[in-house]
Amino acid sequence: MSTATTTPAPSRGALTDRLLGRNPQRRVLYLLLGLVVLFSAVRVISGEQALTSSSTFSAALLLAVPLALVALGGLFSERAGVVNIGLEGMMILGTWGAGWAGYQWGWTGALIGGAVFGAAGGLVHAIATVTFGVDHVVSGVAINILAEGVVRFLSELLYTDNAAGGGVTQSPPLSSRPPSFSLPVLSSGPDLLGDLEGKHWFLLSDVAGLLRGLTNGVGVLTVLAVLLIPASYLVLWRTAFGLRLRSCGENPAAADSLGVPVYRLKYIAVIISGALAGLGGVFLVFIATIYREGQTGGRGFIGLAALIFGNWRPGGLAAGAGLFGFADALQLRSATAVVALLLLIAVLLAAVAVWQALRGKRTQAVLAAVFAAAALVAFLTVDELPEGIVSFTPHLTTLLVLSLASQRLRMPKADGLVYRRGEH
Amino acid sequence: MTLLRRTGLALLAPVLAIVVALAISALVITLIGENPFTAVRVMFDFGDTPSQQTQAMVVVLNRAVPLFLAGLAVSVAFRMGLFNIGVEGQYRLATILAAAVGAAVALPGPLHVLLIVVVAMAVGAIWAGIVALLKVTRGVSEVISSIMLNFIALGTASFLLTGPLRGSEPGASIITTADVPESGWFPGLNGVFSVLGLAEPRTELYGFLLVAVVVGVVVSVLIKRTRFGFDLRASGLSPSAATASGVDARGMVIKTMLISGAIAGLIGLPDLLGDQHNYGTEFTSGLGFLGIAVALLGRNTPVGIALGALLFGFLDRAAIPLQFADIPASVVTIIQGTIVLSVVIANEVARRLTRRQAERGNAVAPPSTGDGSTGGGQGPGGGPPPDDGPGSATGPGLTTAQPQGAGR
Amino acid sequence: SDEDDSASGGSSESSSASGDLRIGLAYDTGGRGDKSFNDSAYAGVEAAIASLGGEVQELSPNDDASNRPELLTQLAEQGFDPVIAVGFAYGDIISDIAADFPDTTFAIIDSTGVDLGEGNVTGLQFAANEGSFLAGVAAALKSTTNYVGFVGGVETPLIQSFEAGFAAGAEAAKPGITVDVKYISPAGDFSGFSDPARGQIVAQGIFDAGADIVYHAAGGSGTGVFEAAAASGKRAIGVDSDQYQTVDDPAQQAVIMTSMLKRVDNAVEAFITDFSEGNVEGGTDITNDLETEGVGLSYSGGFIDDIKTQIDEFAQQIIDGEIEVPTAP
Amino acid sequence: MNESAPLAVELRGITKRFPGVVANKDIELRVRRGEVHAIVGENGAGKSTLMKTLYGMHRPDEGEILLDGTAVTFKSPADAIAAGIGMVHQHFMLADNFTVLENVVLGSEPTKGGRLDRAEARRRIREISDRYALGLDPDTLVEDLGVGDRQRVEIAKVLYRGATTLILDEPTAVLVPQEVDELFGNLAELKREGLTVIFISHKLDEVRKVADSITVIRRGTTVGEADPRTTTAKQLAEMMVGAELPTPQTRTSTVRDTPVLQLRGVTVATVGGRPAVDDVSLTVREGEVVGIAGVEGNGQAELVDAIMGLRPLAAGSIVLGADDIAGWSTRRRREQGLGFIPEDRHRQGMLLEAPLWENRILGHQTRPPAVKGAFIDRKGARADTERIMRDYDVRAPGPDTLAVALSGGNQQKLIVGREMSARPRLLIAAHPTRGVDVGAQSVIWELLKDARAEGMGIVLVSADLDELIGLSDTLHVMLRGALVATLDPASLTPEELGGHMTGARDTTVGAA
Ligand SMILES: Nc1ncnc2c1ncn2[C@@H]1O[C@H](COP(=O)(O)OP(=O)(O)OP(=O)(O)O)[C@@H](O)[C@H]1O
Ligand SMILES: Nc1ncnc2c1ncn2[C@@H]1O[C@H](COP(=O)(O)OP(=O)(O)OP(=O)(O)O)[C@@H](O)[C@H]1O
Ligand SMILES: [Mg+2]
Ligand SMILES: [Mg+2]
Repeated sequence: MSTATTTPAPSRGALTDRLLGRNPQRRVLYLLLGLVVLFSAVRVISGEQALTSSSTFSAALLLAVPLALVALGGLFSERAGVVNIGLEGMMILGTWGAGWAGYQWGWTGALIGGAVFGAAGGLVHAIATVTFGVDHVVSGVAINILAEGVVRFLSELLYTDNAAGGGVTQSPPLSSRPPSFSLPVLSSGPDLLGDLEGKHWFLLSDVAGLLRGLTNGVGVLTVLAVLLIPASYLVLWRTAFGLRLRSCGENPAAADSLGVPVYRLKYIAVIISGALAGLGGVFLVFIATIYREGQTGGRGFIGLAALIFGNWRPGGLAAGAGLFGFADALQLRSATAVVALLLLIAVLLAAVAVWQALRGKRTQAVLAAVFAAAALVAFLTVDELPEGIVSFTPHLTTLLVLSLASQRLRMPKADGLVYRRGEH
Repeated sequence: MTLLRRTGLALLAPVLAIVVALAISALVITLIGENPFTAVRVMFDFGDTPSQQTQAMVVVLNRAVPLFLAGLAVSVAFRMGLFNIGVEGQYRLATILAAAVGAAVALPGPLHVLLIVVVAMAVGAIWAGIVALLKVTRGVSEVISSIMLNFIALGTASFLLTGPLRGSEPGASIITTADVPESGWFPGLNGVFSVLGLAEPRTELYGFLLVAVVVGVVVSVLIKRTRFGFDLRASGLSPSAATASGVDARGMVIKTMLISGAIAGLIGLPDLLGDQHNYGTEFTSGLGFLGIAVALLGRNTPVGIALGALLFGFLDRAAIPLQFADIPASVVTIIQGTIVLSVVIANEVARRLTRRQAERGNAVAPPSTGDGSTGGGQGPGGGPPPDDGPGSATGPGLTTAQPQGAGR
Repeated sequence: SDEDDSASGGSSESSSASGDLRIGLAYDTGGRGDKSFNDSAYAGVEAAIASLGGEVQELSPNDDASNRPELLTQLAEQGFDPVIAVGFAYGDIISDIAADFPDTTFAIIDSTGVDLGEGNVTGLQFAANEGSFLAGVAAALKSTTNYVGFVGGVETPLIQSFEAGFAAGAEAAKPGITVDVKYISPAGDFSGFSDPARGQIVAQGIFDAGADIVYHAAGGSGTGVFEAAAASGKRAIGVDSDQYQTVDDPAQQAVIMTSMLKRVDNAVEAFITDFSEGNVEGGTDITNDLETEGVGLSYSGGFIDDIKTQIDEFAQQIIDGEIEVPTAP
Repeated sequence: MNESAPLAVELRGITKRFPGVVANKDIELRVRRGEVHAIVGENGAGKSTLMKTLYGMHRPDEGEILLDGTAVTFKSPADAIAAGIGMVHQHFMLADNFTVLENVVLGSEPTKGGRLDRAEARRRIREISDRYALGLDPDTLVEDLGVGDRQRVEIAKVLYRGATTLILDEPTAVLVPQEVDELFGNLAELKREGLTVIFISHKLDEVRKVADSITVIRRGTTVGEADPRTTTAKQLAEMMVGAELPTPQTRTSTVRDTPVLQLRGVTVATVGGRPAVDDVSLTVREGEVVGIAGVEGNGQAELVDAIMGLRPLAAGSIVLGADDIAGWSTRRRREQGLGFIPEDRHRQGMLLEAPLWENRILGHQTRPPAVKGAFIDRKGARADTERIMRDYDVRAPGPDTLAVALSGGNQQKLIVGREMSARPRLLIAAHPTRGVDVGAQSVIWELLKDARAEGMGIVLVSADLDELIGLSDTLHVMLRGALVATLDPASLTPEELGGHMTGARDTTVGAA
C-alpha cells in the first residue's frame, strides 16, 4: 500500500470552515445562537427594532428565495460542468412565462409556464455548449441578451391590444393568487409570536421575530424553494443520477469511459438549471402578480454569486442567499438599522481581532481592530446613511464576509470546460 | 487542397453565422407580419442626402467607440483567464470622478484632457485592482467580487452625484456633475469628412476614436508581441505551466486587472469629452455588459472586437429606421443575441468541418482553433483563445485565414 | 435604398388627407404599452388626431437610451412637426436638436423649455407636488393610525417633488402625522421603477411599522405596493393615471383609495391643438397644475367621496396661492 | 493452449484515422482466453488508439472486432462493458473529488428505492478488494491516493463491472518495483480466475516477465507476434524501433569539486500536518547527477517545487553557486541557471494550446533567442524551435504546430531540448523519461550524460529505478519527507533500492 494519509473532512464552505472548524451540527447551533444573542444585544443598544423584527425576516425570506432558486439552478448546471452565466436570461424568460401563463391559467399555470420558459432558455444553452461546444460564458452572455429581446418581442406580439390588459412592458395580472401559509396559533390567529415580538424583550422577542418572520404568510413557492434545497442535496449526493451528473462536472472523460451518457446528462442538468432559474422568476411574478419588464434586476448574477459563495453546495448557497437577503431586507426596511449594523460589525471584528491576536497573527489582529474601531466610530457619529450608500449594504456585506472567511472554495473540476468525446 | 476550397472553408464560419442570424431574424419579423426583406433594406438605408449618410456613419462610429473600449477591457482579462464582469462599475465610477476632476480644474486644452483621461484610467484601475487584490490575498472569486463591486460603484456614484459632486442646480430634473469647461473637451473629427470630400455630418465624430485606435494597437502589440503579453497569455492558457516558467501568478492577476480596469476607465470618456461634458443620472449605462458580448464576439482579439463593436453600433442605429418601417425595436435586440449565439456556434461548426476536411487530406490540423475549447480550468471564463498570429492556430495547409477570423 | 421617397420615407402609410398634421412622438424607455405616461402621451396624441386628423410616428429608445438624440433628429429630419419628447430624460439633449431644426416645434414633457434658450421648445410641466399635496390630505384624513407612507421608485428630483407635496399635504390636514418615506433605488439606478418585488417589500415595511395608507410614485414597482396593501388589508394611493381603472386586478383595485392624476394626455392634446391653431409660442413652459386640472385626484371606487369637500378646499387654497406647496423635501 | 478454441479477442484489419494521422493501419490482434497478452511499440505507435477502439470509445474506420469468435460493434464504452471488456487507461480516468466508492460504482450503481445504495456498493467493493488483494478503502477520496492505489481503483472499476477481458494501458509507468510486483500478483490472480488481460508497456523486461504472448506494433501497423520465452528484450526493441535497447549506464565519473547546489535543512510545510519535506540537506557538484529515489508522495515533488521556488520554504537555505536563492523568484532562479524538466509536462511544462515556438519561449521569457528586450522575437524563437526539432528529433510538422498535437514522447523531447539549450548550471529532471518510448528514452539519457560531462549538475527524480541507478553518481532515498539513506549506485540492485524506498530495509546512511 502506498501512502494513504488521513484527510480532513471535505470543506463545507468558506464561512463554516473558518468559523466552525470541522465539527458541524453542534457548532452551527452555537454559531446561530451566538448571532441571535449578538443581534439581540445590538438591537437593544441601538433601539433599532427593525434589526430583528419579523417584518425584516419575512422580507429577507422574500428577497432570498429567488436568489436561492437561481443559485440552485446554477448548482445543477455547474455540478454537471456547464458554467451558467445565462441564469439572468433564463430568469427573465421565467418571469415572462409566468406572466403569460399566469393570466390565463392562474398561479399553477404561472408556476409551470415560468419553469418551462426558463427550461427553454436552458435548452438553448445546452444546445450551444454541449452539442456545439461553444464557450460557456459566450453562450450565457448571448442568452442574456437574447432573453431581453425575446420577452420584449413576445410582449409586443401578444399584449398589444390584448383584452386582458398588459402591454409591451407588462403582462395582465395573474388570474389567481398563489396560496400562502402561516403557523396556526403561533404566527396567525392569536399570533403568540407576534405578541412576544411586540414586547421587545431581550433575546426572546428577537427569536420570536425570527420565527414569526419565517412562518407568517409564507407563499407556496417559498415552501417549495425551501424544500428544494435539501431535495437538491439528496438528488445530487444521494442518488445514482446525482452521482452521474456530478461526474460530468468532475471528469466527463472518466464518466464517458464508463458508459455514462455525458451529453444527455449535461442536457438534463442545464435544462433543470433553466427551469429552476425560471422558478426564481415565477417567485418575482407571484409577489408582483404581474410580469414586469426588468423585474429580475440582476438577481441572476447575484444568484450566481450566492452559488460560488456557497462553494457549489446546497447548504452553502442557501446561506449565501440568506445573508444577502437579510442585508437587503434591512437596507430596504430602514436606513438607520443599517447604521446599527455597523455596531454589529464592530463587535464581530473586535472578536476577530482578539482571536487573531491569540493565534499570534499580529497584522491581521491589528487590521481587524482598526476596522472595528472605525465601524464603532461610524456607528456613534452617523445617524443615517445616504440612499446611495445604503443601497449596496447587501453587496458590501457579502463581499466582507467572503474576504474575511478563508477561501477554500472548490468548483467542480471540469466546470466550464467544453467536453467533446475523444478530445480530452 | 485547392485555394478555392481553402477560401471556402475560411469563409464558412462568418457566412454560416450570418445565414443563421438572418434566418432567425427573418422568422421573427415574418411572425409579426412584416416583410423581412423590407427590414434588411431599411437597416442598410443610411439616408438620402449625403449629410444624412455621413451622419449615420457618425452615429455608428460614436456608438462603436465605447463598445470597442469595453470589449477591449473585458478581453484583456479574458486573455489570462479572468472574467472581469465588473467593467460596468469600473467605468461608471471612473467617469463620474473624471468628470468631477475635469470640472474642478482649469488647464490648457491638451493638459486638461490628459488629466481627465489619467484620472479615469486611474479610478478604473483602482476599482479593478480591488478585485485583483481580493483574489490574490483572500482568494475571493473575481466573478463575485466584481459583481458586488458593480453595485457598490453604482451606489457610490449615486451618492457622489446627489451629494458632494452635484453640479446641477437644485431644481433640475437631471442631476449632473458640474460641466467640464471647454478646455477639457476632446475636439471632434468632422474635419476628416471635408478632407475626404464627404458631406459634413450633423453631429461630431468623437475625436476619442483616435485614442481608441491607439489603445487598440497598444493592447494588440502588448499582448501579442511583448514578454509581458506572453506571460499574460501563458497564464491564461495554463496557470500552472506559467508559474513553473517563472511567471508571478499573483502579480500577473494584479497587473492584468489594473490594465483591464484602466481601459474600462476610458469607456465613458468618448461621451463625456465629446458630447455630454458632465456625468449625470442619464449617462449611458450597461456598456460594461455589452462589452462582454463584444469581446466574445471578437474572440478577444482587438481587430475582432473592433468589428464586433461596429456591428453592434450598426444594429443599434438600425433600430430607428426599423421603427419607421413599423418593425419594433426589440427585433434589434433579438438580432444581437442571435448573432452572438450563431457566430460562436458557426465558429465551432466550421472548426469541425475544417478538421474533417483535413482528415481526408493530409495536412495536420490542430485539434482546436481556440474559441472556447481551451479553458484553463480556473474561473468560469473558460480559456481565452490562443494567439491569432499568422498560422499559429491553423495548420500549414490553412495559413491564409482563420476560419473564424473574418467577416463579422 | 435607391427609391427617392424623401420626406415621407419610411413613415406609416396611414397618411391621411384630412390634415397635414404629422406628429413625432419619442418615448421614454419602455415605449408604448408601459401603462404609464408613455401610454398617456399616446392617448393625448390619439385624441388630438381624432379631432384634428393627421398621423403619428412613434419611436422608442434603445435599451440604454443612448440614442435619444437620434430619435428626435430623425423625427425632425423626416419632417414631423410637432415633435414631442416624453420624459425629462430628453431635457439635456433636446436643445441641441431644437437648434438644428429651428422650423420644427418641439415639446418636452416633465422638463422646462424656457431655460434651453431655444425659441421652439415648449416645456409641458406638471405640478406633481400640488397633486401629491391633495393625496397627502386624503391620506391623512383617512388614516386611523396617524401614520402614512410614501414609496418613491428612484430618488430623483422629480420623484422628490411628489414626496414633498405629499408630506406637506398630510401635515396640513393633520398636523403631527407621521410620514414614512422610502425610496427603492438611489438616483442613477433606475431599477426602482421596475421592481415590484422591492416595491412590495418596502411598502410592507411601512405598513408593518404602523402605516395604514401608502402613496407610491414608483412606476412599475407600484403593483408591489398595491400587493402589500392587499396582503395587509391596508390602503394605497396610485399615481399618474387612475390606477383603480387600470390595474386589471380586482384584489388590487379594492385597495386603491385614490390616484394622483397627472394628465399627460390632456397636456399633449392641448399642446397639439394649440399647435394646429398656430398658438404655440415656443421657449415657454406650460404648467399643468390644479388650476388647469393638469393634476388632481381620482375618485373612482368612491373611497374618498366623503372628504371631497375638504380636499377641494385645500385645492382652492393652493390655486389661490394661500398655500405654497414645496417642490423638494 | 488450445488452438481451435475461439479467441477471446480478435481484431482484424483495424484502421483508424485522426486528422492528419493514421493512428492504426490494418492492425491484427489475436488474444487467447485466459492469457496475459502484451502490446509493445514506440510512443505514438497507436497502441492506446487500438485499445480505445476495442473499448468502444471510438469506432474504427475499417476492420472488425470479434469477441469469442463473433463480430461485434460497440457504439460506446457501455456496449464494451456489457460485452465484458474493461479498460484501465494510460491517463487515469478518475474523478479526484469523488471517493473510491463513487468512482468505482459510477455508471452501474446499486440502488435501493431510487437512492444510491452505498452499503451494498461498499460491500461489493470490499469483496473485490479482498478477492484480488487490492487493499482499497471505499470511502477515501481519490485525490488523497497515491498512483499505485489509483491504479488499483481503476482495476476495481473494471472488475466491479464483471469484465472478463481487461485492458491495461501502461499500468507500470508510474509504479516502483514493489508496486509493480504487487500489480503482477494481482494480474496472476486475475489470470487464475480465467480473465484475459491485454497489457501495454514500454518496459520490455517486465513484458517478458508477465506476458504469455506479445504483439509488436510499429507506426500504426502490426509488426508481428513474439514469444516472451524465446525473445530477448533486445530483439523486441529491434522489432519495435530497429534500434538497440538502450541502457542508462553512465561512463566514468565526471564529478568535480565545485558545488553548484547546496540544500541545508530544507523544510516545506503542508497545510496542517507534518512537513512535506523534512530537514533535507544535500549537495550537487558540477558534473554530478544526484538521484532522488522514493515512492511517489514522499516529498520529492515538494522538494523539486521548493528548489524551483514554486513553494515557500518553512526553514533552511538553498545555495546555487555562491548565492542563497531561497528568497528569489522562480524567474530569477531560472535566469541564474536553473533548468527544469517538470514531472507533469502537461501541467507544468507546456502550453498545450499554443504552437511549439511559443512553448520554446516558455520558461525562457527573459533570454535570447526568444526575446529581444521587452519584445518577443518571433523569428528567433521559430528558428530556434526548428533547431531543437532537428537536434532532438522532435517529430512534428513545424514550429507552428500546436503542442497538443504532439505525442507525449515528442513533447518531452521538446522540453528537454528547450531546457538544455539554455545551458543551465543545474538541471532538475523530474521523471524525464516517464511514458517515453525506448528510442526517445535513450536520446534523453544521452543528452543528460553529455550535459553532465560538460559540468552540469543534475538532480534526477525518477520512479524508474534502472534509470536512477544507471545515471546517478550519488543516490538519496526519500521517505516521509526526509532523506533516509544515501547509497552508492555502483553497487546497488533495484530490489535493494526498492527496499529502502518502502522503508523495509534498515537505513544505513552512507557518506554524503
Ligand atoms: N438526509 C437529508 N435529509 C434532508 N435534508 C438534508 C439531508 N442531508 C442534507 N440535507 C440538507 O441539504 C443541505 C446540504 O448542504 P451541504 O451540501 O452543505 O451538506 P453537507 O452536510 O455538507 O453534506 P455532506 O454530508 O455530504 O458533507 C443541508 O443544508 C441540509 O439541510
Ligand atoms: N484524439 C486524437 N486526435 C488526433 N490524433 C490522435 C488522437 N489520439 C491519438 N492521436 C494520434 O494517433 C497516434 C497514435 O497515438 P496513441 O496514443 O495510440 O499512441 P501510443 O502507442 O499509445 O503512444 P504512447 O506510448 O505514447 O502512449 C499519435 O500520433 C497521436 O498523436
Ligand atoms: Mg454534502
Ligand atoms: Mg498510449
